[in-house]
Amino acid sequence: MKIHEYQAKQIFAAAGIVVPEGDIATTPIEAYDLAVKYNKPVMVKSQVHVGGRGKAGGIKYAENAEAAKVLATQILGMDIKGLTVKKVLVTVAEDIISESYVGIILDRITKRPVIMVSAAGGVDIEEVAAKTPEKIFKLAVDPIAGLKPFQARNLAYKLYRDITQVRKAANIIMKLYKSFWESDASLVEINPLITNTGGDVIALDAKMNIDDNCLFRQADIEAMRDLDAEDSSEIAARKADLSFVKLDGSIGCIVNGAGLAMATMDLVKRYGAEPANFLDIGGSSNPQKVVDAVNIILSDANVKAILINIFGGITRCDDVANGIVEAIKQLQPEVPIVVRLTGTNEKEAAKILKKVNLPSEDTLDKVVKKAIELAGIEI
Amino acid sequence: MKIHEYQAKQIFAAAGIVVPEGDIATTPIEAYDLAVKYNKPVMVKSQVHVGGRGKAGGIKYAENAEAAKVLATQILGMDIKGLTVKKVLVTVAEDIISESYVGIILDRITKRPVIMVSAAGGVDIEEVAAKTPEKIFKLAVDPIAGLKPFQARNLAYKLYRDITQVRKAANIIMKLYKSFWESDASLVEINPLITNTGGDVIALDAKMNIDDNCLFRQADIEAMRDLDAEDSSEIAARKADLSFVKLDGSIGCIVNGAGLAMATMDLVKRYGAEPANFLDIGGSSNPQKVVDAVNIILSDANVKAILINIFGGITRCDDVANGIVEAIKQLQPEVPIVVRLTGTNEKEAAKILKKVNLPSEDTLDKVVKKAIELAGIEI
Amino acid sequence: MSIFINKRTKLVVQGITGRDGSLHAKQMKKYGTNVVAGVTPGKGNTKLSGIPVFNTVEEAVAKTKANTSVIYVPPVFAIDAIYEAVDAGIKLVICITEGVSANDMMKVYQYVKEQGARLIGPNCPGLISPGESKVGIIPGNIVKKGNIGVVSRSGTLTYEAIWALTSEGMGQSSCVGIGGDQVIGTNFIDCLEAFEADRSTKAIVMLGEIGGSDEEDAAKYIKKYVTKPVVSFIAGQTAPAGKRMGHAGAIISGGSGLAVDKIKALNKAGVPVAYSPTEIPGLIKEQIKKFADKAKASKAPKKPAVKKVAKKKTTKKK
Amino acid sequence: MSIFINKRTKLVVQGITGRDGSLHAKQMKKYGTNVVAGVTPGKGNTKLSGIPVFNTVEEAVAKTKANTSVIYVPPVFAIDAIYEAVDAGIKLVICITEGVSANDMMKVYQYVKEQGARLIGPNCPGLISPGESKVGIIPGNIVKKGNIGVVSRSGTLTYEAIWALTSEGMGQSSCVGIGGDQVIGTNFIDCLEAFEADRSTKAIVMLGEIGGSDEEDAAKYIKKYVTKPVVSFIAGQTAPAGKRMGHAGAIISGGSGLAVDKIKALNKAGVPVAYSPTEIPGLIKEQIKKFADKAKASKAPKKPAVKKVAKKKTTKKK
Repeated sequence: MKIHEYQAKQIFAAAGIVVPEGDIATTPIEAYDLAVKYNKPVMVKSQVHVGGRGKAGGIKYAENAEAAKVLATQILGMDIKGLTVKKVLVTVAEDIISESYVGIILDRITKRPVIMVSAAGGVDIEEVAAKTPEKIFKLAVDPIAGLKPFQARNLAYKLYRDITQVRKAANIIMKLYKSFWESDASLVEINPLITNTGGDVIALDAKMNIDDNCLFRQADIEAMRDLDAEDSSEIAARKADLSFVKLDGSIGCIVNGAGLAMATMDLVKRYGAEPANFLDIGGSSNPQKVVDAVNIILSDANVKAILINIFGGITRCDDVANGIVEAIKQLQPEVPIVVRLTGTNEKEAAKILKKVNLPSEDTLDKVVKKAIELAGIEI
Repeated sequence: MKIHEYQAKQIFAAAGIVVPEGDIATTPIEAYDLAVKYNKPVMVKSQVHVGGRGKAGGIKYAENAEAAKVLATQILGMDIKGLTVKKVLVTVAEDIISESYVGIILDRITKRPVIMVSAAGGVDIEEVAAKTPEKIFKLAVDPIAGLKPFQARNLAYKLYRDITQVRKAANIIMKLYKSFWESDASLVEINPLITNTGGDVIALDAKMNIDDNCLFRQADIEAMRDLDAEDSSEIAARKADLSFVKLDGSIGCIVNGAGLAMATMDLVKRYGAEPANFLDIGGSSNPQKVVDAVNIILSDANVKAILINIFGGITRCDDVANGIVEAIKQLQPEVPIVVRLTGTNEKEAAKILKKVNLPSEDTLDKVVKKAIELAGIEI
Repeated sequence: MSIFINKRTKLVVQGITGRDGSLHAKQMKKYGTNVVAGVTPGKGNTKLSGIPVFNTVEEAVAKTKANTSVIYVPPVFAIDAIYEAVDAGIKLVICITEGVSANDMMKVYQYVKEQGARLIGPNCPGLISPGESKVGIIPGNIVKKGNIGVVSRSGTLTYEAIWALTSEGMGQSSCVGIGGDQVIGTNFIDCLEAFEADRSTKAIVMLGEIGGSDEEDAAKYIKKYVTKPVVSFIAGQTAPAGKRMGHAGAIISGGSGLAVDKIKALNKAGVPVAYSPTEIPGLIKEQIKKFADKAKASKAPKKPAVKKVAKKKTTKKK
Repeated sequence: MSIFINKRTKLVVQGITGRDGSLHAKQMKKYGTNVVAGVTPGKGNTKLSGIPVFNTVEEAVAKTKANTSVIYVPPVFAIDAIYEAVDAGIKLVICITEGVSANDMMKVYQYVKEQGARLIGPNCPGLISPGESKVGIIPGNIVKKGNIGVVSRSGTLTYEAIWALTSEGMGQSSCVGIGGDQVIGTNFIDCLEAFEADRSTKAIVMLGEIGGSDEEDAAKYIKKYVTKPVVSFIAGQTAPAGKRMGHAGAIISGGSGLAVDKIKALNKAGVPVAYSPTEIPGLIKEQIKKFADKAKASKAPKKPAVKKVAKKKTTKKK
């Protein structure tokens, strides 16, 4: 799960990392009031779950409250990479002497938390990594023994010469590492970490991604979920405990297993159509999940046909068939549905499906082709 | 540092371990009021830093508030192994079905925290260890990887058969282990850990010793220090940053280094007298420490002579000599003082000491004999 | 022959009295797996379908000499279950459980390595060596004894591929589902190494998906060390960047982990990539023929079977 | 010859610009120790008495090939300083600092062992090999090159014993202060093993004190493995139970750790225990004579020098 900059800053501040004073505004008036309250020049920063906000014009400097209001008016409602800005962070502007980068990611290769620092901060770090990798310093931390203060200090030497700033940065790295673990994060990032004329070391930006598997024990972070930033069908899917991603095509897909779901989508594309979604009903075979899945897909007006592809292992085909029958009864779908149910209890499933007289196929390739045909797409 | 049962229970309760309701009383009336408040039979438990309180009559059951008052009257002011009871814990009495023992110590041999559990709780565990060691189960925990839940559960199986109680006890062991680390404890102990008729698993007693080296980062625990329970000279010594233990003899000892201080005391005894104290001025050679040391020893009326034995390494003999001169000037001691200053800057020290004309010796054996002689003890 | 599990596998099922655990313990036993014990705290001294249940893995190992463990406990207990198995001396632990904390897994991964054990998973379907042993949830009725090794990051996609092979009469030596999470105990290279060393395996099917760079790493490894034909399939060519597709692993972040890059790397290593699972059997036949022709052309194989170096590569320490 | 340190010791001083660090760096250099580097964060690129100062141990090792480290930093930084030294590849770390958390030391102890390094201390005076090298704070002017090995849990008491030896003309091969804390990196047995193996050591003085059971363990070890004469002294015979005498180690708890038990155990192992440090030289002379007489009586020594077994004993793992 992604959280917004202002939310990550709350977590960082609670961990003892210095962040500039700031608060959220959803209207220009609120932005104005905050700037008046701070009585200093401020930054007006769009809060959307996407990178490159600055380049897109979603981050602006306001000399005074009036300017903040004007800028908030511009930024609120702006579209950034397909996302509509609904909130801005109004935060005290700092005088920047230097900009660095500090991040911690779960690294799949070393299977360790890897801390990355670079004195080349404030820019797209992936670009730095690609063009001047020698400017990025990495440390793969022993996840059991943890980060030792001297290691944090050794990284901080890569950013600053002044020992006081080195100590401050080392302290921030230690706290960031602690936050990484305590928040069950898969990524924490400060870009830029700045120094100001006063010599302070401040997190000017903040990014944090949380492991979805751990949200059950991160109630405070789960509560930060921005439902405004999500597609309503995705919210409904999460409530129904379905893995779902909305896409732009016309073939609705209901599959068990993420890999098979992606393979199914890939075949849809290969045979000339576009998938309308990724949807994995998971290993359980609760019929209600099938009903919810059909319902969510039907809410997408682009969908011209629904393809149900199940390879029964733990999932029982008869349970899925019952779900399909129930969905048709309850939802009376007007778009055509084609099914392929193979594996555990497939014969029982075939019997059940007779009740609704749906077209069915026995292989992956055939069911995909049939769905495209039913959608009326020329291939 | 030792803390009282009621204080350890506060820490345990904060960690989520169930302890009986209770509070401290320093007068019989307070004990009465607490018993009235709880409106149940209570235990009245003396709070002194010593084991075997029960056997000494320092723990009693009170059926009602009136009885609690009577018992508090008896127990407050009672002498237990040389300590005067100044506080009692008034705590709700539990109906006890079983009594177990759970403790965690820093084990010098394995250099690991060792968890010990025994179904034979409620009695002196050292006696159990000596007579029926097979009744005690131990686990030396990997201090880096930490205690794993299954390990706590495996220990809990040694205490209970009922899986619900096993889980409760395992949970307590996990929390106790966490407290051990978070409080910088060298020992945590629950004896007995009981089950009651309701099936609850409750810490009926609590013991906790804290590493003195870590009190600087344990402000909450440092604040629990019971100055009432300490000798006034020991409090003064701690303030002066001196390692000091009061004893019953007549030869006051001022030494640098704990080992040498003990060796000096041992020789005092060997030559027929008794040391009045252990006192280590430590490695630093701040003259003020010598003044404080002399002052603390002079406050003991039993002292008949003071022996100052310094082997200068980091400690500079001239600094100590200056301290002695200053002490004599300020304190005008009436008891005789004999010194032995060997090592770093001993010649300068000899010159300084001429100002006060004190007897001095050049070996450990001689200075001890001289001190005893000056004390007027026949050997 | 087979990799990781065989007739000598003596299995303990952790979480045997749970919904999934009990179902699959029975299915594994039915398949012929030597399921010697189950573990569920508090259910010690009972039996499930004739399998003795213990309170602790330690006890189960002591009483039954179990050498392999499979874990079906809920995600919140899975980490501890792995530690318990490894501390009890189990050298092969298969964690089926889905939804395990990736950060906690980093600690587990290191600990398991330090103890010299192997973990497969978490969030995986387990493995099956047809005719020998089945550990996990791969349906026993879709496999067939033979000489194709299958390794996969997915679950049902694996079944699809196995089924495609079996339908074409191509049996399997072992099928291993390594799981789709970000931190997994056993990766492609570990399995490729094992299949390369396994005499009964003649060709390998590797089923990958978007996210990470395991397929690219495997491609490099294949080029260097694998002398047997390998055919692959990569799921997720249509997946959009930045979205999580079901498991933690299937996410494309910042240009890396794309299917197209993986396919390119594999092709470069001489590995054909199927567009659909159904295309796999045909590609294998082609590859086997190609390799046989090549072998005929030059009698001595060119690639060295440098097992030692491979081992070093996969157990690097900081 | 000597144990642990010698002319090849290349020392880095951690906390070299501090009050104690700077004083003792100079004294060690003056004694003849090869002090190649100092470390103080933020003082990199400076010098102290000609010794180059670095920001990190890693850099100091890279630039000077230091192989030994001595730590004089305040207690709150000592734990980290040990980790830094070990992670930089230093194999012998001497921690002089007093007042270190015993619980944190448990973690450090395990880590240092895992990395194959040796820690001496904390809260110790360090060690000196007369004429070779001095690392720590033992005054250089009280020692004399010779063949008595001294190992001690105390500080100034060690000086007293060394001085007694030197005064009687009995020089030392090495003098090691192992520290009086509850968790120390190197114990009596480690030093006994080293002295036993050191050709220049003819007899050993072991200075113990109340608390713990290190002396009893050492006694058992001596009985089994040490062929050289050993003389001991135990401080704290008059100490009351339950009170902490200065260092964390010197506390008698619940009947164990008593001086009387230690003396009994040592006597049983054939080790005479002096009543005063001044008695030590005489006892050594007696023992050396006794051993020589015995050796004459039966030409072949009876005790086997089972070094390997000893090593196993001291590095046990759970």
